[in-house]
Amino acid sequence: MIFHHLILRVVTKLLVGTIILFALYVQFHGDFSPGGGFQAGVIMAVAFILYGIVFSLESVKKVFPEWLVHKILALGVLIYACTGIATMLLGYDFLDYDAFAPLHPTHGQHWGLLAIEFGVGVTVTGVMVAIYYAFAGRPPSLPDEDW
Amino acid sequence: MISTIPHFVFLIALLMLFIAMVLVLLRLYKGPTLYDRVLSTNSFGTQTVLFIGVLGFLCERPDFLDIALLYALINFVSTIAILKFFRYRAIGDILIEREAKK
Amino acid sequence: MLRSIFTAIFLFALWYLMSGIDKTLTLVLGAGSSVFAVWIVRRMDEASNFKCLSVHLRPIEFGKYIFWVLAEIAKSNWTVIKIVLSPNMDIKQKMYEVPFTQKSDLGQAVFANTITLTPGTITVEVEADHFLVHGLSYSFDDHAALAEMDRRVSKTEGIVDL
Amino acid sequence: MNIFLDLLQVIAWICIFSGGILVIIGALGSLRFPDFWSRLHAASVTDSGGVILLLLGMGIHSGFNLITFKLLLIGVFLFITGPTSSHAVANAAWVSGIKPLRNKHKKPGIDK
Repeated sequence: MIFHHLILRVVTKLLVGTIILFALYVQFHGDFSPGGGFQAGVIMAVAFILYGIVFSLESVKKVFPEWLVHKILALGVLIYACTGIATMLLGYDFLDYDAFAPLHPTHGQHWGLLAIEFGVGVTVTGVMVAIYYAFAGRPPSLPDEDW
Repeated sequence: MISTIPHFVFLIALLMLFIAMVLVLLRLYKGPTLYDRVLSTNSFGTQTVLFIGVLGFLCERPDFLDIALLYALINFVSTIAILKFFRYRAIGDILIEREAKK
Repeated sequence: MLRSIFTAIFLFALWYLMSGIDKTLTLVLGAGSSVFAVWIVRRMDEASNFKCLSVHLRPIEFGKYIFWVLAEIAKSNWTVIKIVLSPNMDIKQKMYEVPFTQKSDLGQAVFANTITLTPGTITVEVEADHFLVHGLSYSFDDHAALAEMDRRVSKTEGIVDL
Repeated sequence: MNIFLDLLQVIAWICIFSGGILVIIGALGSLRFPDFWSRLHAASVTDSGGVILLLLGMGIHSGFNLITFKLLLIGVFLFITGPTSSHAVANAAWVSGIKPLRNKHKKPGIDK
């Protein structure tokens, strides 16, 4: 049954790695070019969604299990909050990034933004994949091989 | 003098892409079948990618190319997703008819 | 294993060419990202029933093939443009079967995508040993042209096996 | 040297201009053609010729640097995904039973 959707499957296999790399590129270049956590999370989720659409929902659930999605969703918020609390523990205001490098405020801003954006990206990935699972997990009216 | 010509050329290219987008939208409005509409949505997306690229050159902000790449990606995935979704819906309708016969 | 290393190097080169920033932090993040991407791709390969994509391509032959395809695209674009602009559009549509001789999945996908990329012909369905192709202005020469393309794609398949 | 650079610029403008014309022709074809299967071919003019010429023109205009590489990346990406999505549309239409028009003088419509 491979040949029915051969082109889609080969192209997906070729593209998925590049899409994940592009997501991480947008994630970590938020301060040089347009982008940041929100876009990066959506692109990362798109890689999994494309894989789930072209292959089956079970195989994407093997790659990115459902319990992990819910854990990751909370982990992002935790990273965000912990960054803020870390700045407070260092004696500054909540989310005052100067705390990370008091001598070089620019560097401090850079590190703080990187951490915050990472938290946002992780949460958005989790939310998008969770929405996809919730929609696609309804009982199918057709086996996945027949479409 | 010569530095204003690129500006002009990019402006004309934007205008052409805009006309093409309007023509494709007309097909999207008229298209008799669902697949005509999906096709015109897809080529509208390709034209939007080119539009964003040219706009980035016109504004002298090549960062727009990242957004163009992102748009091309989303366009591809959404086309595949729409096709799969409508395939399911058609089957769902048949199931509903079967249940109605019972 | 060799395949994973090559993929990681390729992805890191892509990262560097996209960002163009030489700072240590960015390069370290890039290396980490490419390793992460390779890890996810390997997991995906293991999870699906369609196993690893085998890559059999000769780079130099493939480069020559790309230039040949660009010339073909120019020619067939001209044909389709003439049909679009002529007042009575002279369309002779036909569905016909095109046999393929490629052995790997990637080669077949390259051939099918090249058929679709040249305006005037579109791959509609992939069967076990042939493609179903829809032609816009069908003439008997199309079979010979597509057989030529098939021969050239088969030539790009080769010994490089990752 | 200077004349050579100016010549390159002129080539870039010609490429962008003709790429725009090709995109318009593709859109016009998808508006004029009688049925779904012929419209697929008109859309593929935009996907191949228009994309090549516009990206080539922009690449020559920017000179050789990282922007050119990004344009090349967009070109390769569109070259992989464009044919794939039009194949997917054609395949879905074929499976759902839309057949090509046999006679070109027939009214356009769906043969079920």
